[in-house]
Amino acid sequence: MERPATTQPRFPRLVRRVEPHHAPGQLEYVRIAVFLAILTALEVIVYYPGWPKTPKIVLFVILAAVKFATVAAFFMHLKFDGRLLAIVFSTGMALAGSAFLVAIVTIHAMN
Amino acid sequence: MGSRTRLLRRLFAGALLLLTLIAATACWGSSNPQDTLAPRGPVAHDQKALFYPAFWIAVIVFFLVEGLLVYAIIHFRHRRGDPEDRLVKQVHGNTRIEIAWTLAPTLLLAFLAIPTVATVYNLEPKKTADSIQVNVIGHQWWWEFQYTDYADPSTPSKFLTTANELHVPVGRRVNITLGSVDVIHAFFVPSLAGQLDAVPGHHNQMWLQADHTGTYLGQCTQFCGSSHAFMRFRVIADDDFDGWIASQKAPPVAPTAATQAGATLFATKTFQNPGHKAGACFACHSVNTVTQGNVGPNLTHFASRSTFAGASLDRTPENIAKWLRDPQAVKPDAIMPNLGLSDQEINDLVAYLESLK
Amino acid sequence: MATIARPLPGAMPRPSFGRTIWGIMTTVDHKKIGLMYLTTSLFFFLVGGVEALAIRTQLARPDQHLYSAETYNALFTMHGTTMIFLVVMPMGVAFFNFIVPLQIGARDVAFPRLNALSYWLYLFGAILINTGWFVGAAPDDGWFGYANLTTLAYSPGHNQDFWFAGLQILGVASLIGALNFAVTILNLRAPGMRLMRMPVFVWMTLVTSALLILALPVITVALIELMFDRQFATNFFNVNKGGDPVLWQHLFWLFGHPEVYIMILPAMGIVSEILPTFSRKPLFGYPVVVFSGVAIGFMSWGVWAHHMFTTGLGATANSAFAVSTMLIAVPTGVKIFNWVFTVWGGDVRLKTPFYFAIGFVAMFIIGGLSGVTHALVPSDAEQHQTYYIVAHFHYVLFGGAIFGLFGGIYYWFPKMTGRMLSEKIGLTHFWLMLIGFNMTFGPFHMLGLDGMPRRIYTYPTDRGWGFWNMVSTIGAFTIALSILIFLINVVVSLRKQPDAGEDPWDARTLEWTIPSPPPEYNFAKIPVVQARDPLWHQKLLRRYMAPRAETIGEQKVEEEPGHIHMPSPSYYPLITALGLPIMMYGIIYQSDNKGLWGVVGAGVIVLLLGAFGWATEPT
Amino acid sequence: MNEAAVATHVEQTATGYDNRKLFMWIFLASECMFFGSLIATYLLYRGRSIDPPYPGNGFTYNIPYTSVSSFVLLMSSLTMVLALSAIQRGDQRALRVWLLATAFLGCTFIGGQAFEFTSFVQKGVTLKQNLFGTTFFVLTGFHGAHVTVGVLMLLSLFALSMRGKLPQSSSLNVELVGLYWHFVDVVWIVIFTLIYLVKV
Repeated sequence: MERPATTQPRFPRLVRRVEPHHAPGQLEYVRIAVFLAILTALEVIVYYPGWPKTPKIVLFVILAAVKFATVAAFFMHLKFDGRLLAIVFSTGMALAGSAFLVAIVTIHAMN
Repeated sequence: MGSRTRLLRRLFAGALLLLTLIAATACWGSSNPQDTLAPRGPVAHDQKALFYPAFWIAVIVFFLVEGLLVYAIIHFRHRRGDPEDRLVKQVHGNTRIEIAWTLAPTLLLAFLAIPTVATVYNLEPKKTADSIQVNVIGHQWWWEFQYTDYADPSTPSKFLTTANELHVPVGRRVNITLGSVDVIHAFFVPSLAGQLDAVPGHHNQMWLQADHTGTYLGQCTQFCGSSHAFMRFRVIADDDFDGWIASQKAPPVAPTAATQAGATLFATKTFQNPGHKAGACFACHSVNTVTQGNVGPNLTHFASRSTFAGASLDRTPENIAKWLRDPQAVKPDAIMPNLGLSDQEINDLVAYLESLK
Repeated sequence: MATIARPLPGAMPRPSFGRTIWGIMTTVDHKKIGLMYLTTSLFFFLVGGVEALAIRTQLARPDQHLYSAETYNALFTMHGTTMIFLVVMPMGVAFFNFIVPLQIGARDVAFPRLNALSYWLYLFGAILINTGWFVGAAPDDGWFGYANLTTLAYSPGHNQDFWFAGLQILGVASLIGALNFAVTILNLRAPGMRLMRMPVFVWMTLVTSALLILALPVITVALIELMFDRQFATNFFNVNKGGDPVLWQHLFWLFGHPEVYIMILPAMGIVSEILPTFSRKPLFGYPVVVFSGVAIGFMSWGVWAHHMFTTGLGATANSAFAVSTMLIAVPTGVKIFNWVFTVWGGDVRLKTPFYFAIGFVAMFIIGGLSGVTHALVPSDAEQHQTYYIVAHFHYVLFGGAIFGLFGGIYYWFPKMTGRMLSEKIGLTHFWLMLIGFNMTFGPFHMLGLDGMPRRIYTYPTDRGWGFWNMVSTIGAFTIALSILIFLINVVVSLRKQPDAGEDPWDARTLEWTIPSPPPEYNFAKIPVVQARDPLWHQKLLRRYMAPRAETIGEQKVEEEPGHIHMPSPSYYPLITALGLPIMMYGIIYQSDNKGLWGVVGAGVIVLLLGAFGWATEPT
Repeated sequence: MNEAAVATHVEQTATGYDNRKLFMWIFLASECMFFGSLIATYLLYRGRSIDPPYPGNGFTYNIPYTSVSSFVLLMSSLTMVLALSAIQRGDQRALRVWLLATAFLGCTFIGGQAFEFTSFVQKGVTLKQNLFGTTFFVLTGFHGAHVTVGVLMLLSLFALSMRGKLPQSSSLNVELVGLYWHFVDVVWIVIFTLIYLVKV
């Protein structure tokens, strides 16, 4: 949708805030992918018996969180794209996590 | 004078109508049987004791805020003589007032929150020396009551079982475990206790106690299908509770000459019943030693109950005949099928049922 | 006047603002879509109203059997579903559509064709859910359709299939609309309009959109689970296989409570626009009103289980949700005080929009206060599922949302149509509706405290409920009469010559700086905003401080607007929207194993055709 | 060079983000709630099935097999992001290669899921059998549906690029499909951990 031919930028103060978009190079992406692959392999190893139960669950959740954050920050450019998008997405994630946690706990607490 | 004051008078008339309605709420009390504000037991009393402070705070806040609003409109209205472009003081806000009317409601609510949480925990059911235990089971559109303290091997549930009329001892705690065989119902007898849902797959616990003898009306309040309106019940607190128990434990009255025809009909005449197993009356109903059906209510002491069909019909021969002739006409979608009985068969059955004291 | 760019050759000629059917079917103009939303939601308001009158006639006297239990259950279910999903929400969206772009100084919403898609999905969803009536399968298990009553075992037939199919489509429509408005408000604000300079109505639209965006997926999953249980014999709510009906209640009310704030926040936004205009002074405590709106948005996620106090969640859960429910009453109370203090010290012009806004505030106070009494769990045990709750939510929804929305109609009708609604008829409508409203729902408090349960299609004479039910039925017909008067007012006003002018109420925000009805492109020149209530800020400068200051409204006269390219109309939203109901009809009737997967396939094809055309269309 | 192109392209919007990018991120927040509800239903009903087989009673997941399909989806995120950097460099050939690679990996993942479903059915776990079957199939089924839609979008991007309609200036389209694709991969990371790995 084009705008009328006004040249002056509409939000001079704002445009400076969105810093230029220096996306990581291809090599960096491959290194990140290898890191993620290692984490997945680690998960499979930890899955098999020989590890006590509760730390195993904690480890799984941490590994999942790290993978989640890596993909979101680097592959989805959340780190470079600035705060509003990160706020929007994390609100969705936080609400999904907390609301359903309370719901499950409440249902389990029923008789 | 002119249209403006007439308008304001109408404004006051509206407000007065509102006030009378509120006032009527407060003093409306005693006469209705299912009145939630006429407690006859400790549970309902504690619940009402919590409602009244909230109600009176609400009335005070109502008069204050609505009065402020109405006064502001009348006092600061644009009068005919005022200049058109008069500029009033352009007030943007006042932080101190904002803090004040954020804290004030919070304090008021805290004042209410403490007794709320306290009462919630006080009203938890607990077993006491003289308490009795009843399993209340919701069926689509009637209530089954099993007195688990009184074994009765001849009933399907192995406990003394009755329907739609819960007899309780006066002044003794009745612990209730709620269950349902089909959908969610809610057991609500306002005079004695607030409601609790009977959720299939769960066993919710509540308790009630009748401090005075009498009959207390109750009703299912969780929408449960076509005849939700007819899923009523009564709680009858009588002095001679043990006498009632004894009468309920007695074996069914043996059929006499007059009622033999009805008895054989009850036991032998088979009907096709879509969705349920075919068979005679006892395929669904049980008359203790004789039969074991538990789809319908237990009819062993049917005649000892003053009402039937989800406590929505008084037990009179005419009503029983009307029910037998076409159950769906009385309770829409009733699971009891229309058995297509002839008038003679109906009379026999009525006589037999009336004999089951 | 401004020269509108001719559309590209081959595309449809730009429809004039006329009522040609083709123009309506292909419009992407947020103003026309707003009017379409308004007229459709008013139509369904009449449908819901007739259902309400039918309910009230049945309940006027004890032991009445005007119609069967099934019909009555369908009536109250469709009354609830219609009034919530087909009237209050869409009427809010009507004002979002028409007014928000004007108030933030934008030419249209961020995604015009998506805007048209959400309207057509709303219309088709509404038609789908109401076709239940004509095939004798109107939904009849209540507007919140509790589980295992809605499962196939206890609700055979297609009644509940129409219910979940219709709500799925309406959910998609609201979700797309909410996404569109969130991006529009965040991105298309006029230069200088920082967030804290936005009108409160725009703020409430943003909060409502955020609630819709996060709440609708939860009910979509609940409805998917119900669909799978009914159509593909899964076990989500099958108690024999371990399923738990309480899961439905949690999922539904996790959506349900944000939903009630989705219904009230737009009305609160409208009232926050009307009161300052007619009190001729700024909204008292603008930042506090905005932050309490946002606070309500956040806190609405922590209170849902107060609808389930009697489900048996246990003492701890009930206490926790009771406290969180009481807390959420504080921001609402703060808003009420700010509205009262907006009027305080003003130069109050007693016009119809002002009356409706005051009606909102006055009735919402009663609804809010009665709400507090059943935030207390033990007291709620006596009131839950009785007419006391019906009184509470009618005071906040009818007394609140409907009065607020009618205030919005009277306030923006001049801007939408260029004609003023008559004050005399308007006041008669207001007073009759206020009195009828109180006559109808005031007695519900008494009936509720007398233990009359909800959703019973008849009641015995010995309960003592007959008198107040009769009073309430008379009140219901008074409301119906007042709505008739409103319709007369609309018809009479539409027939007269435009007499509203740009700024009939001497108002405060940007939408009053452009002609009414606004031209296709809204603003010839996108205004630059210096302060909150930009128009009022200009008027203060011009009238009282520096008369020669250059104002927003005037500079458009001399300067000829440059080439303005508006999005060209497109019929692909209509086609894409048509795909979904066809799929749903297929899904509903496939359970009769008539092999209707072909119809579902046809729906998918129509959907893909529409989407393909949409993507490849020259914008 | 691509920083300059992107900077001037900053849409004249109040937040500085392009409308469609903001739309996509808000839509992803909404999708969090969608998958959150489905995962919550699964977690709630874990262990509540009455008839076997379900995990802990006559059924065990094949973790190595599923971890391979997780790895496939993870690598498809890599190829997706390489496709994006390709179009931002203006290298059409690399764009097409990486788009096809991503679509291929996506199809492999769906194939793997389909095979896993059939092996479940052979073990007696069906949609109707018990709560485990119901919740598992609906959750992973809807995730699979999202992956399928993603593959369709990737193939249409490939078609646009082949017909020369995907110049460097419209790199945003690839970025949007990329965001959707990474989100679907991230949801699978959560599902893989909560459903497959964590044994309560």
